[in-house]
Amino acid sequence: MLQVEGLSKTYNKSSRARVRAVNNVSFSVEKGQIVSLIGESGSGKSTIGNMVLQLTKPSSGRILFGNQDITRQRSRSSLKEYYRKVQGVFQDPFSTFNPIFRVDRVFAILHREFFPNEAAEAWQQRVEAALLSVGLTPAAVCGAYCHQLSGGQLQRILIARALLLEAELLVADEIISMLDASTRIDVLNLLGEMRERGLSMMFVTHDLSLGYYISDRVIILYKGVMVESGNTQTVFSDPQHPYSRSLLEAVPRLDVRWDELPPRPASRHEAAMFNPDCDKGSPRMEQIGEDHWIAVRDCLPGTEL
Amino acid sequence: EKETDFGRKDTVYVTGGMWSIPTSFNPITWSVPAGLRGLTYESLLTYDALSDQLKPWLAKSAVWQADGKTLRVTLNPGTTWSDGSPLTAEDVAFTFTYGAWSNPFAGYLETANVIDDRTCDLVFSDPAYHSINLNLYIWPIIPQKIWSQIPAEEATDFEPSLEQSIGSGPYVIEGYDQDRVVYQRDDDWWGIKGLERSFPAKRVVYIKSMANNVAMAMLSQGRELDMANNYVSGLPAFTANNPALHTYYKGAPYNLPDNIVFLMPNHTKKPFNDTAFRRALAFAINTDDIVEIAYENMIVKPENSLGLLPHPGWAAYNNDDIAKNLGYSFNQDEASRLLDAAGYRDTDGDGLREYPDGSALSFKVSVPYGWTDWMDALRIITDNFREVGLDARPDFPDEGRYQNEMVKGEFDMLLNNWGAYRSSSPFSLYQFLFSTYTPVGEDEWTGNFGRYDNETLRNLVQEFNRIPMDKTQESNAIVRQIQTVHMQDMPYIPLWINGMWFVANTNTWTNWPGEVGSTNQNYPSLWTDKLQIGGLWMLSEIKLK
Amino acid sequence: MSVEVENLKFYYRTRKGSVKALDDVSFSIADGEILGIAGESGCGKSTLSNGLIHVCPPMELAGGSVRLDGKNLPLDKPDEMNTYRFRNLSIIPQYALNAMNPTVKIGRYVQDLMQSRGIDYSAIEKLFADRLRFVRLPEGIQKRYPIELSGGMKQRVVMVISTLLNPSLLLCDEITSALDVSTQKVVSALVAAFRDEKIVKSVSFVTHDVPVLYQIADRILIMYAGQVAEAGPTEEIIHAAKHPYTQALVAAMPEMASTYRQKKHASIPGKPPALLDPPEGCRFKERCPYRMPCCDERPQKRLVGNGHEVYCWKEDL
Amino acid sequence: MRLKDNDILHYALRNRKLRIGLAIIAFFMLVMLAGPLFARWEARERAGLYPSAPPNSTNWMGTTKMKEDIFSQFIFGTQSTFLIGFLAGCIGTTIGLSIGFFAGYVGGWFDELLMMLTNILLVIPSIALLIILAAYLPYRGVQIQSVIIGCTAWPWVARAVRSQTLSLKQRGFVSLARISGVSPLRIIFEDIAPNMLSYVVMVFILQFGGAILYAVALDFIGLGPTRGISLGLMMQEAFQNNALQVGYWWWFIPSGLSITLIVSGLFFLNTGLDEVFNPKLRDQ
Amino acid sequence: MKKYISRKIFMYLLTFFVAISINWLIPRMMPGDPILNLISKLSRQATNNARLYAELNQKFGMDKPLFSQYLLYLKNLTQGDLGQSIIFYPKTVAAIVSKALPYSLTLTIPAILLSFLVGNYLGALAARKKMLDNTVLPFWYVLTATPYLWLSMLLAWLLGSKLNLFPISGAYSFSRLPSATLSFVLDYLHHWVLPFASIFFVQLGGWAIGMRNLIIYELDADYSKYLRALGAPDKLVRRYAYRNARLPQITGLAVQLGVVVVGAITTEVVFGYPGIGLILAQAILGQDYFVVQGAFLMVVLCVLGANFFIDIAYIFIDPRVRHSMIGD
Ligand SMILES: Nc1ncnc2c1ncn2[C@@H]1O[C@H](COP(=O)(O)OP(=O)(O)OP(=O)(O)O)[C@@H](O)[C@H]1O
Ligand SMILES: Nc1ncnc2c1ncn2[C@@H]1O[C@H](COP(=O)(O)OP(=O)(O)OP(=O)(O)O)[C@@H](O)[C@H]1O
Ligand SMILES: [Mg+2]
Ligand SMILES: [Mg+2]
Repeated sequence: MLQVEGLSKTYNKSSRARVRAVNNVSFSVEKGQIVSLIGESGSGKSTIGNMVLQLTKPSSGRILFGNQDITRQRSRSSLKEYYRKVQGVFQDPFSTFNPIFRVDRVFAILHREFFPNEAAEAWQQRVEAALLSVGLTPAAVCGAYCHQLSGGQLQRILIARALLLEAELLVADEIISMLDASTRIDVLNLLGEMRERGLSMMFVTHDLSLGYYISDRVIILYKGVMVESGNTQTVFSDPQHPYSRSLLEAVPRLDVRWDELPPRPASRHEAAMFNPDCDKGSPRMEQIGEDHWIAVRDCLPGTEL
Repeated sequence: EKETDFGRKDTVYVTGGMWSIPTSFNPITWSVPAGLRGLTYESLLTYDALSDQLKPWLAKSAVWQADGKTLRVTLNPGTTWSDGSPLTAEDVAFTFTYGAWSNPFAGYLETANVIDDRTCDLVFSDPAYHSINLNLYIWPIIPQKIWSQIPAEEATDFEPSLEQSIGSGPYVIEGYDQDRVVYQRDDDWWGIKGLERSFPAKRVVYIKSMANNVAMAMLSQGRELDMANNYVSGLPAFTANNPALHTYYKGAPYNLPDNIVFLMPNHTKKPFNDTAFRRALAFAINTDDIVEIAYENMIVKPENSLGLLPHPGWAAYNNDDIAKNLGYSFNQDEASRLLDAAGYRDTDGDGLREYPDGSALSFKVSVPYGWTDWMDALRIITDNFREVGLDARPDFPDEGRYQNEMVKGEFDMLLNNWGAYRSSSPFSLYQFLFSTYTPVGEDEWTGNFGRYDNETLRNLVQEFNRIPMDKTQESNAIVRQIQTVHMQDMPYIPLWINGMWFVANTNTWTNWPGEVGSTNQNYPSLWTDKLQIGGLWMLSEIKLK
Repeated sequence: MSVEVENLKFYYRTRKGSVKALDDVSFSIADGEILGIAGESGCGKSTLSNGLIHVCPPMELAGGSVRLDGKNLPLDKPDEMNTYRFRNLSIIPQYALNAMNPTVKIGRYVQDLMQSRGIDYSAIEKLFADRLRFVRLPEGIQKRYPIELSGGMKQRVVMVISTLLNPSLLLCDEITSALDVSTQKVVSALVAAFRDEKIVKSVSFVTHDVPVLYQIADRILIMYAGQVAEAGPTEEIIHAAKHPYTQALVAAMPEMASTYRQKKHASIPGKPPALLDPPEGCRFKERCPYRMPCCDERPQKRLVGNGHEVYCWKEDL
Repeated sequence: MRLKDNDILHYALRNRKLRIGLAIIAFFMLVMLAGPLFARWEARERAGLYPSAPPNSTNWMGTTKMKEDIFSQFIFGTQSTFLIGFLAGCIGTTIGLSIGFFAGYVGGWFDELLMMLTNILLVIPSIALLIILAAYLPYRGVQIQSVIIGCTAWPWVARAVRSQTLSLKQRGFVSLARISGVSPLRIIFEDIAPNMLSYVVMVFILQFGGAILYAVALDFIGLGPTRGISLGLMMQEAFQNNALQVGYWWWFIPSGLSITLIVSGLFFLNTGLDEVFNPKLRDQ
Repeated sequence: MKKYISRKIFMYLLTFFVAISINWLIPRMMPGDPILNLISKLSRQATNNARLYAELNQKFGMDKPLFSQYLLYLKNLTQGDLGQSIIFYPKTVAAIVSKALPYSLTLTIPAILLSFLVGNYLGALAARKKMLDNTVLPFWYVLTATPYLWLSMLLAWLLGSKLNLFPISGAYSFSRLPSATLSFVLDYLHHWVLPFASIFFVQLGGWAIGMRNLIIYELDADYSKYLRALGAPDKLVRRYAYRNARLPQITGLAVQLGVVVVGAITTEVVFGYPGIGLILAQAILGQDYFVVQGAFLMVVLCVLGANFFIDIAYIFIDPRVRHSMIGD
């Protein structure tokens, strides 16, 4: 459904050195799939999300949605068309709502921008239905200001908003990192339900346990480069890239302590591994198992895997 | 007493007349630092503006020869330049034949024949007695040895250094800065013997005009200011509380009359090209208010509608009968009647008059922004106009724009006095008002800014100029004609007579000119070109307290 | 026991009334112990840490006492507290990444700080360098500005500075929340190492991230709405929690063991009460699946194991 | 800023600086609005019996040299001084806001261009512009003066607004609006601008005060209105006519004092608002 | 860093270029004819004005096509030739400006720098004590809100003419010419006091208020909290806050230094202080665009110079700036 091909982004801020935020990233999201982008802070996750949402312009590469390269069409009508199908939810629920308006303004905007012909009452009914389906009581949230609601409620409203548009792909950028443990799981579960209803998702997170919990596929990013990707279970149970291995080892778990972690067998692909810390060569994803890919150096052709 | 370089008792501090930073010490440009012409460079004669007498200075005499075209100038004995070299008839001849564009005799001086060391004949092709007379006491004699090195075209751009500033006068330039020029007495000045005159002050410090309140404060302190030739608002109230302050008259009008301010309508525009309208305006203005309110009684208004200065040199031409028969006086009813009669009526009932054809009538009267006394006076005038139903507005353009509009003839009405100063003959006034005519589109620089086109009058003014100074009766016959036309046509309306602003502090120097109790009966002005009509004498006759 | 907190109350005075952010909390930390403190956002964790260091308006001490190494802390006298701060108790604040003055070099900063506290810097200079080495910071960091360091480095510098005078009690307030997993691991391991090296005697480690506590804490204290819900040895709290809230909280933690498709974690319905005017009795009662009438009264502390305390009316704990 | 948050109102009412500022401004507003009921003459009307008269029962604040009623001048002068501040403030704020918004929001070369323009305008003394404009105008009125001041005072606003916009642009609600297909113009005016309301208000107040002071300086060096009256002109006329030296304090003091009071009132208001909007600054 | 500096230099040059071009345009955009003004100034009585007009037109280069006038202007500029004045004819603008500039600079630079230092100090002082803050803050507000000229006039009246403590006109006594003696210097200072004070006090209030606000923000910053948490005495906390609050104030200083030349116009007029401001005031009313142009050029140079200096200085005084330039 969504295909990202060779996507790169270089920020060229006037007073700064250039920042290569995203470097030759390719992946795809299938219908009904949750794909997690996992990486540390600054690894370029949000940048990818923003490029998919067309909030940032890629420096190079293509983003195909339904076989159309959306980076090429910038007319407002085609953009709108795109936003009917691809929607986003952002990290900070409190800043996603304009503090001076009531929260239901986001629905009014949708109505105005996308369904101008729909009668107000019919629309209201649809809004209420959507709110109910994300587990909110319409009466409790409509008319409130964002600071009167909890983060979880706000994120649910945004998900309801995507539902109203009948979006096919949801870009969820760290949508639970600012929520409390209990609300967090709540929203995650909601995402799971949404997947059941056929919604695809790009789930951006730095928390591996969350990625593990919810996603079908994971993409591990390091300094803007994909270092490993594949089926969640496969990757998490048998990480190959040293970076993903170290990440996984650092996750605090509730079953084992760090010092009690059983040692992993050595990586089978150490030599070929692409090291994003060195600038030479560009990464290429090499398949090493059924739906399991790792980054290798291009400049070493024919390396045995 | 604080330590200073100039002894207090050696120095006289004056202000007024120096409006800008000292630009160039070139005496033959028109924008010279005050004091330069008079203190450092001297003219042939001087003119006593109080008694209407030409008096010798560099020249012992300047006499018209029988042919009526030759003026014989005889220098006083012993005239020298400040470097000690003699000032001779050669220098005089050089000065008046030098080709600088500012040379006042350019165009009608035929030759200058040096007869001997002391004598020189100036031969004029067209003896314009009155203007020549004027320049004899205005124009400075310059040293040939310096100026002959300067090509005439560059003469006015020439900026003489202090070494090159060799004059013949009682003072030399000692130094200057942005806000002052310091003149130092030349103790070898020829005039000490030659004129039997001396100057008590070792230094004259000319201070650039300062803000009004500063001038007033400094005057009252008298520490570094002895005399001001500035208009000082609030002076009557201030002198009353400061016994050390001295004015020419003890009470109103405090100052001697010096120049006449005219209301100049633009004759190329409606409705000012209508004589009846202009006459009506003349009746509408309450000059008493201007005198009392705008000027706090520091000035006088003209004696009659001819608008001549009450000045002995002009007295012979003050033809009261003409004024009485043809003139005007403040009378708003009459103004209204005249306007009604000429068809300027309020037809649409808004309280303001329209043109006879019913179209709206409104106009502006301009004076430069910042000339506060004039601005105040103008407010009174436009109020007067509104009182008779005319939509007049005061307009205060910046000085630069005022000049531009004036020179190009693009104004409605304005106030001006540029050529209406106290002089040896009212010719200067009539020349200023009527002698030229330039159509709109061309630039008019010297007078008649309203473009009043009257050839007869122009000819009359020229005729006046060609009658020798002493033939007053003959001149007056012509002046009567001029005045008759003036009063009938009322091209320009005389408004008020500006004072020769003068206030002094008597703590250090006394015997300042004054109506009573002073032996210093001289015209109290140190403005450029007014030193030659009294200022020099005044300076030589003040006394240390 | 190096730290004994008894009936501590910190209120925020607001114009609508007092926010009872910390209401009658008692606990103790033994020598060489890391006490983990966890709870939902707004339950008063930071209030506890901040209050122990510096009670300043709008926060006020509403009651209770704190004993450190047997001495009562003069919490209500900020000036007197100054002698204890840094020397006896110290904090690694939540905002550790912004805790350094951006325009002052790190070495200079420590020097100023020491001098202002009347300590000879030269005496401590070597110790400082050693400690920096101990937390694996590169040489020469003293000559650098905070902005030139990465988040993890800044965090470690602050850790070193805060513990430079070997305080008895180290308060760590959410020091791992802003960090990446790998840095998080390093930093929390360092806290334990500080304790092991006897640089600090006891640690209070505040976080809402229960798995981290499981990794390093000796005992865990679970707070709810300004009060203690349960406290006990780590293993017991995580795997044998008694308080319904603790149970729900732990159950809501995703871990690297199961996925959504395998086992759906349950969340806690409802939200914590407002602390401006908290309900009488057990504060968790509104959300508690075992709610009983007696919950309207404040539950007493109950000892259910070795050092395991629960504040709950439920009988079959 | 949360309009709904009655905290704001609470602190606003409690804030002493705000109250002082409001009181001063309200007083002068009253002078300005109710004054004309009591002003028996026009500003330039020769009203008094005596020139330069001290305050008396007819001319409550005395008269000028031209017998004008200083009380009337004060009323109408306050009016135009407020008008200058208000108009210039509005113009300056509006231009600055628009440029700041668009530069910040659109970004890229558009931003660079606008910022260069802004920097150049910062560098070129605004009197330059004033002189050019003044030369073309048939006369200078209070309105024209304020237009000119407003047109030259905006660069600071633009700079500040731009950086605010840049940071607001990062906020989620802007992204949300963008993925809702809202047009950039709407985003700027519906989402970004209202969130800067408090900031805008403060900028406006500063511009208001700055314009008044600037106008005074212009009046003084002779670039003031050639028509009408303002407190600056009153001050200048008093100065020109030696009011202080001669002892006509009633002519010199009211104008200068009022300007000082009005502007300091505005500054008080500004700091007060700042404290109300920024909890950090509030008195505890 | 190099890239940053060269970029900055480029931007400054560009701005300078545009600014001087606009500056050149000023007189050309004016209605009216400067030469005409000059003539009416020069020759109220002279007769051959038409010839003079042609001569002067040529001399001022007004007869050339606009573009070559522009090139000429740039060329002359590189030689320090700013053209010729109209109201001060035949003085050159360069001569006028260079004579006036020292007076302006010795007046305004100390006034601004000292007010900056003292104001910041007082502001920092006030930020620490509620009492002090509440008592002096209103006073500062009133100070900054005072029009320069009003304060100037009050000072001149009270200290100058009533109490007779200070002279009120000129840059030094009229009873002397400049000399390199101590008594001249003292005299100069004596004259300098009042105009200095009137700028100093108005500016002082502004700096103090700015500093106070900044310090209050800084005292609430995390790093201040941390210092307090470590038991650092108030003195150190304030010192650090002051250190950081200074930085934005320095930016403000650049701006103020930039406008020194024009900023003091009113003060210079009131005290007859013979600086650029006084010249400018006269040139503006006399529509002497060439002098105006020259004075503005000075302003442009000052503003750009001061800003450039601060921009570069920032690299050294603020590690944050330096860091952001080098990149992460
Ligand atoms: N607008 C921007 N201008 C310049 N650099 C930027 C910009 N946005 C992001 N970057 C840089 O790009 C890199 C990737 O940023 P991004 O926000 O995509 O990371 P992230 O993985 O989402 O991190 P986080 O977990 O902190 O959100 C970072 O180094 C960041 O500094
Ligand atoms: N300055 C204050 N004024 C009033 N109430 C406050 C203030 N600071 C905190 N509170 C309230 O006190 C309670 C406890 O806050 P605290 O910051 O201690 O929570 P926390 O457990 O640290 O939360 P988090 O995990 O979000 O940091 C909260 O309800 C909060 O709203
Ligand atoms: Mg991100
Ligand atoms: Mg907290």
